[in-house]
Amino acid sequence: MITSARKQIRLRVMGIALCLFTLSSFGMMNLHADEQAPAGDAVAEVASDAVAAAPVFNEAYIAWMLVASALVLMMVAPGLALFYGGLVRKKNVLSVMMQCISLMGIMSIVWVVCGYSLAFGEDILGGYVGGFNHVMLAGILPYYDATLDTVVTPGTDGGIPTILFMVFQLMFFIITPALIVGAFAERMKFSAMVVYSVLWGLLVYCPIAHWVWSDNGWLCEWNEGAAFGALDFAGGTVVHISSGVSALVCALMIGQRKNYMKEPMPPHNLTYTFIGATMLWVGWFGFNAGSALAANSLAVNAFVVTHIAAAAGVIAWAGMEWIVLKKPTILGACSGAVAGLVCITPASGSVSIPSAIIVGLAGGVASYLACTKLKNALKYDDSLDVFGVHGIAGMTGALLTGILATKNVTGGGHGLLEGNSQQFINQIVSIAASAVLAVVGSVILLKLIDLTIGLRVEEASEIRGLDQTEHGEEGYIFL
Amino acid sequence: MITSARKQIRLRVMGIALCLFTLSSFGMMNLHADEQAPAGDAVAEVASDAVAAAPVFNEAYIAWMLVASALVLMMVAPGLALFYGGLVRKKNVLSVMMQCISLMGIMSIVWVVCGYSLAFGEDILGGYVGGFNHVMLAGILPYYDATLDTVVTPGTDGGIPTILFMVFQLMFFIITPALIVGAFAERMKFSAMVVYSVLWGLLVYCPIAHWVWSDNGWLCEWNEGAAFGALDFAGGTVVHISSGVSALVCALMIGQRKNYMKEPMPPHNLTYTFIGATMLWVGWFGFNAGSALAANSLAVNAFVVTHIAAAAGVIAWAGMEWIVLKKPTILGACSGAVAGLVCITPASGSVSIPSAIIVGLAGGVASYLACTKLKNALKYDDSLDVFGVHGIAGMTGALLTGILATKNVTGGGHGLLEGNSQQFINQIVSIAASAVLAVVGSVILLKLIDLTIGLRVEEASEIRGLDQTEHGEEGYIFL
Amino acid sequence: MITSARKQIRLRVMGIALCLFTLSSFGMMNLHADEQAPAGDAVAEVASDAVAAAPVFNEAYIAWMLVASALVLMMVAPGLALFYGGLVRKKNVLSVMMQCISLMGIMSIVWVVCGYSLAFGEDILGGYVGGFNHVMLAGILPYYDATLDTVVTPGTDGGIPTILFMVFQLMFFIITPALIVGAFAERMKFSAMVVYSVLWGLLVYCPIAHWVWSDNGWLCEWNEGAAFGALDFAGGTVVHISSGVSALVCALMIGQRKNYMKEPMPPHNLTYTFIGATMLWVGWFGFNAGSALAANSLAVNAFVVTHIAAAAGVIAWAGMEWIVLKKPTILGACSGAVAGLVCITPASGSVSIPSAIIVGLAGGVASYLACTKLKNALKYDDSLDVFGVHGIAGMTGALLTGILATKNVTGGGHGLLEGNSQQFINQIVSIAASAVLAVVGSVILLKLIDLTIGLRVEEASEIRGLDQTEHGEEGYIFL
Amino acid sequence: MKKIEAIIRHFKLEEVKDALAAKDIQGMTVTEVRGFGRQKGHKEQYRGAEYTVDFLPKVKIEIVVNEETAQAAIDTIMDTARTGNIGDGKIFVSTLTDSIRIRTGETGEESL
Amino acid sequence: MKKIEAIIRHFKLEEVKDALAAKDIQGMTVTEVRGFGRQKGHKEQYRGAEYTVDFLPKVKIEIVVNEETAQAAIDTIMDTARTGNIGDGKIFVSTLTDSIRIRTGETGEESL
Amino acid sequence: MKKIEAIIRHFKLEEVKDALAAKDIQGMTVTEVRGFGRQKGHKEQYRGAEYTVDFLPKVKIEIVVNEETAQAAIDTIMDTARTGNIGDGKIFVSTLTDSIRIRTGETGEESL
Ligand SMILES: Nc1ncnc2c1ncn2[C@@H]1O[C@H](COP(=O)(O)OP(=O)(O)O)[C@@H](O)[C@H]1O
Ligand SMILES: Nc1ncnc2c1ncn2[C@@H]1O[C@H](COP(=O)(O)OP(=O)(O)O)[C@@H](O)[C@H]1O
Ligand SMILES: Nc1ncnc2c1ncn2[C@@H]1O[C@H](COP(=O)(O)OP(=O)(O)O)[C@@H](O)[C@H]1O
Repeated sequence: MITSARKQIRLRVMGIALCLFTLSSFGMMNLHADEQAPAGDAVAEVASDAVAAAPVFNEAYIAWMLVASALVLMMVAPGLALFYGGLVRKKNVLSVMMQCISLMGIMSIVWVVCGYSLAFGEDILGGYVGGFNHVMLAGILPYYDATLDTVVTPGTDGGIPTILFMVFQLMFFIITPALIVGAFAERMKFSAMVVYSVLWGLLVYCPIAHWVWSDNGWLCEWNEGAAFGALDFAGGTVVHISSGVSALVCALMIGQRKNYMKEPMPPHNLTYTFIGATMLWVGWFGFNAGSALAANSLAVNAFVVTHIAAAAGVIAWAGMEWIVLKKPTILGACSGAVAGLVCITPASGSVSIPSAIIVGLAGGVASYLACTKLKNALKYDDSLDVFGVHGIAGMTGALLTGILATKNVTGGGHGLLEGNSQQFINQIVSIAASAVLAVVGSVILLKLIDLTIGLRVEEASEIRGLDQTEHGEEGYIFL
Repeated sequence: MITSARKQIRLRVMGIALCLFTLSSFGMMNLHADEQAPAGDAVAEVASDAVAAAPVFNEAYIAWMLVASALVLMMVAPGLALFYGGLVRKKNVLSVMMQCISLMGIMSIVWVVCGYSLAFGEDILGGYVGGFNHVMLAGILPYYDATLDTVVTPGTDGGIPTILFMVFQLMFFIITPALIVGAFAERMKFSAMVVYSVLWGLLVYCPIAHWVWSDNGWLCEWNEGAAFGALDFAGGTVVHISSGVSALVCALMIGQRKNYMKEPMPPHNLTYTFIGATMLWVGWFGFNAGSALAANSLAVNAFVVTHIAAAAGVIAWAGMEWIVLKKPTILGACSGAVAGLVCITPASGSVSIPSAIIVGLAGGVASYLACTKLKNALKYDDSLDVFGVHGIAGMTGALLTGILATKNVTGGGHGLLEGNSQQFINQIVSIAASAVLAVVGSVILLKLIDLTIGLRVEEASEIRGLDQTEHGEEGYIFL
Repeated sequence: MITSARKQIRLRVMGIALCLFTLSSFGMMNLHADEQAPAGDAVAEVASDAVAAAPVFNEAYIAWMLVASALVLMMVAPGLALFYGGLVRKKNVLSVMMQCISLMGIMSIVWVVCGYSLAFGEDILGGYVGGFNHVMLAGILPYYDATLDTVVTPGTDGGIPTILFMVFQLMFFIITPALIVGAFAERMKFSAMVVYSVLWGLLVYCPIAHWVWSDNGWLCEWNEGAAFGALDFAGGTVVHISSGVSALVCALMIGQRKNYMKEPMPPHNLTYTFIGATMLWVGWFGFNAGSALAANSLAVNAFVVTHIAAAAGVIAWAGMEWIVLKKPTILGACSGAVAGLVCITPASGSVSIPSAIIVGLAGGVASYLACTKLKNALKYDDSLDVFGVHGIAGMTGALLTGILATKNVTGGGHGLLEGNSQQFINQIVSIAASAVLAVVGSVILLKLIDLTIGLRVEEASEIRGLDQTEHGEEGYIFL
Repeated sequence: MKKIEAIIRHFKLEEVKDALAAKDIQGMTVTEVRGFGRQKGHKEQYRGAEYTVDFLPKVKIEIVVNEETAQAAIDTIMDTARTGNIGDGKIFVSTLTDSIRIRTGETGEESL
Repeated sequence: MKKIEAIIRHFKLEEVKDALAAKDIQGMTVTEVRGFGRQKGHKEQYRGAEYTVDFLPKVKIEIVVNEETAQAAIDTIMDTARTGNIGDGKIFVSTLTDSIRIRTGETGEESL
Repeated sequence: MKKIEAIIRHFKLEEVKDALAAKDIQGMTVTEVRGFGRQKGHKEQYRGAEYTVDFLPKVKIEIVVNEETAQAAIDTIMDTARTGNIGDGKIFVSTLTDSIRIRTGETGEESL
């Protein structure tokens, strides 16, 4: 237990820094209060509309979306953190968990400060990204309206408050970079991971989200003027393809783990992987059915197809193993569930329950082949198969959405099987566009980080394990 | 890392099989689409009614039932899987988890394909089982109605969509065979487990569910014409007695574990058992309060009595240990909680909060005696005490429901204490009927499996542990 | 496997005791039924009002509050139990979990029997505590109304049933003493813990809850006649300050663990601590947003500020470590999240989202300094830093609420920054009052227990670990 | 004094211990080890790939006995630990210079 | 050169290590073991039934020292590891043929 | 017969095993141990305080070989386990009285 004069000084410096930040934050809040005063800009418009009448929300939707948001956070941790944490070697288990919880901390603040605005703000740069009109959540915060003598919370009449939509989307902003963690696990510097994730979030995730989910996005399903309106209910492109493809780039650019392919690197705790996978399954109900932003029939259908696709994924992957290797494994069953869930994600708002069986089987089989054949053939070390599972099943799902989408669920949008080949093309364009941005963005970011702070820990650290060298801790002290 | 020509071939064969299945599925969907076209059958009737007006759901109920369904899945895994996984020896931890996740995969698909129809379809065979009118969910799927130009989702006006009811019930169809897993843990073949569970689900579970919960069931509470309308709010007979009694049969027919009673077989990870038990507790709120199929006062009462009974169960079991063995154990506390929860399950829609204390205490004490005295006296090896906990507490609960049910909660149905001795008789009949079917069904199925693929792994496999021999994996690699 | 004659006898004695209890419980229920008969007292009034019309609830609120209650239970276990369980040494992991599940059992029953009444009953003793009018939940239980021929559930029109409020509050009654467990972990007798918790709940918790949250409480925000109406949305004073301060008293009175400061006592399983912390995070949404007792905009704002404060807490604590010790740790990140969550708890109904960043950072920094500097300086052994995290962050949060509370969220109450210095004074008074009662109550109770059954296990037991000596079990048997 | 180290199969431990106790050999120390020998390691799977785990879990028992008892101990272990399959393990015997009981300070055969 | 193997109680390890270090004995290797001896195993419970855990967790320390230092090391361990209760453990002493430091190739006493 | 005990770094185990196997030394027994020596323990943190973990995880391999093979085994271990940094570990050599293969009852060099 050590304290030294040097530390005392550092502490003070930091204290002062914190005070300054505090003061500046107050500044921002005031700024923001000003913005909300009715003065001829977009924010004010919302506000002045509200003077007429505060939006009346559907409180059942609020109830469900609160839960859905909580479920998506649970997906990140304990869910994903355990799924990944169990797959690495014992000496790196904490590093993976630390990456998850750090992203929960950092990405949340980044989203509030400017991420939300970049994704869902007004078009700038020709509509390829959102603007700064919602920085610090300006325009969507609740405020006291003196005329009505009440608090007005901006949002959709008959729907939910915008800050609830914001926080639901925030959880996506956390989980997407958290998924990528699996690609560079066991060897990336913590600092590099932080920088990469923040910049990736702002420069890759936010634009793609803007394309696909903001009202004017060029890939947005409900934007009538969209060039290629894609069906992506819960994030096949935005979440899974973007992260899966970026993961492949990471794996290639950071290189293989020491002794990869030379010594086996089996999961140190498959029970964690199992717990994590099943928590992901449960949490995914929030992810997909929550994407209805409502507790209605569409949400119910999304819930059911999500479950069925996961179930089919289990059967597909474990079944393949049973046939090929004579033994179905628990890792196979878990991976299959996740692959099925990824695959149904874009489709969950547009396919029927029987189709979900196909989607789940396809996701499971495609990912199985990617993880066992493709990866070994190409020899990249995507440690926890982020590309194999999220990238491949994400693409499979996006394509199948274009094929299987049915009016019976959407009431409108439909796919190839119901004669709409344009939809299939739109899906391909959306896949390609998000993949390209993910590749370009990731390559540039990783290169920059490599040249500055460096991507990878030293070899000695990698051997000893990141838990001790990056965080000064050990996962289990069982002696 | 091995690939061989033989495997390649197998792969291809399987690929073709999958394609065929895919095509046939499409076939089924089309079939199903046809069925939904308004043409003089049951399904069509629903459809044509709907033309008049699509059902208007209570969206608060939808919000709650989405969560309740997710909670019941969480009970299976991570809940039950951890509860059981911690109780077995280290070498079998994955096998138990694998059984749970496989059931999540397989039973879900079986339910969609025909289980739901057998349980809730129109009476056939004199009403002792449901028919095939809902195979592949025919008649309850959402469909696009051209006249209304909207998607119509079949369901109850002022209630919830039928597919939401279906998926909630699906979770019960998973968890019930998953409970039985505890009886034959550490020695049953994985393949035998799969076959047994599927057939048991269709031939034992579905009929009992039809008796007790389908509108025309002969044990159904709200069926005025029922011979013996039993009060079973959330599955005392359907879930716990059926699985508990079947578990006893399994334990007897598969025989004791090697060295049972000769060497101690203590739980390898009581922390998992604890995590699992408390997750079961939380999830049980979905199970019991969700059985109201509504977010109303009845659900609230069910929620509260569930919690109180669990609490009383903890006190009962751990208290017994404290008195008898001088030390209250965590396994006792966890077992007591589960016993209390099982015991309140049938009663949760019909007893008051103070009665819940009695129900919980009774469940705890009865199960304690069954697991410590009865089992040791009769020398059967019900590895994780499925009969002792689910069977015994389930029966205790069903009987207590017949005694303590009160108009103060039901508004109608009531028990012995309020002078309705018929109800008590009905409860006994329902217990007996489900127990008999469970015994007969299980004996036949196990015999058949034993004669064909065999029930039990080889002795060498049992010694080495099922994780390695059945799944080629290890739970923890901590070295 | 031992059974002896002596035990048989004990068993019988206990059986008889149980029967007696059962009978007496029935007695109580009858009593209670009587009370509900319309006869000129408070309960009857409710009842007779209800005859006019049973309350019509907001079912969306019911849906949300069911979930919120479940989430708070999940905070206790697996949440808190894992958070704490991971921090102790391996030999004590079960003892901590056992304490949590036992409190789930015992405190629940105590709350139903009389705790709820002491907290929310009619004023007695000059209003400093609630009376006995709701003993055994008299007056708030559902009952059959013959006139209306329906079940009437007492509660708020447009709100939720009172028993739902009761069970939500029950979860707080469990978690608050469970928090204290961290202070005396690894050395307190199980029996002493039980006695202390029950008495502390009744004599410390219930009064403070009555002051702050019952309609006539002298610290109650919405009581117009309150002497010092404090803003405490979700339990800064009632839960965190009361438990944190009591924890400090416990740590001081029970003394240091053997070899404290001489040998390192690192957490035996940081992965559990991580799982627990993230479950706490997820569960806290129920805790804070549930405290709105509604699924409305206020709940949404509470949800969002809760998440943001947790995120800021992670950054604050892990950031401090990164600066001071050069390595951010996972324990730091987890502790920071909890500190941020504690700090936002009182504020969650009254501050805006940008302020939540400040609240979270302040909570993280304050707790960091308390746990690393203050504790080492004062040399008390608060094993798991209950005072440092809950006490300090709780007070920080209560003060910041007095500063940052804004009409933009509350529509009424506001703090120092909006010119209301009285509010700041009220906050200080509420902190002081709850701290004083906690200190006085804990000192007396601990002294009494020490003189009777004794507080601390024997040294040999402490060395061997409480799991074996108090519960006869081991956490992990991995050999 | 002899030190007998036997590397045996896990599930034989209880049996060996009981057999030795029956021969009045009460003291022993047990260690979890991993062995590498003729017995082939088992195959495990990881995401569809198979690999061999070379080291197999075994248990090592160490028994210190006086010269006279040594052979009896060895024979007992041999008899109870044998299954006849590859991987049954080995017994290694060496000589000790001294043995001390910490509690009492007794040395030599006294201390066993 | 002597090899000293001491089986001691878990919670005595730090103390023994410090005492040896104070005597300038810096090198040692520690193994988790389970011991069976006169000390009775503890009772555990499982669903209301009691059973005895025969093997108790102990710690084995191995120290290689030159002949001269051996007795000092033994005495130090004896003094610090003793509690006076059954189960304090044993010290076994044997002779080594050789010792090598892998890093440098030094052999014999040099290597310690 | 010689017993060679080598305390080496964890991540060197596979390499050493393969090198020995290449020299036709097929049998060995491996134990997880913790070592204390010149190599400084690493620092860990706990709620903002740093402490030193003195014992470092190491791996002990035990190989019983006949006299002739002993030196080859020692050299092989030395070569493959060395990194040149403090903490590479030690090799201890002692003499065995006997060795028995449980399965067959073979003794002496036969049994290896
Ligand atoms: N030369 C050796 N030195 C040390 N341990 C050995 C040696 N040979 C075998 N062992 C140990 O004995 C165990 C069994 O040996 P193995 O060759 O597999 O079977 P068997 O004893 O039947 O010949 C091995 O797993 C290993 O732990
Ligand atoms: N003959 C023996 N051979 C090897 N180890 C022994 C022997 N006798 C005792 N031990 C070890 O010493 C430990 C303590 O011995 P025990 O008989 O319980 O107490 P004491 O050392 O006080 O006589 C045992 O747990 C065991 O690990
Ligand atoms: N005298 C000794 N007796 C037993 N084991 C020792 C002894 N000295 C060192 N060791 C073991 O060897 C390991 C390496 O020793 P150390 O002094 O750290 O480095 P080096 O071997 O490079 O000199 C230690 O961790 C310990 O396990």
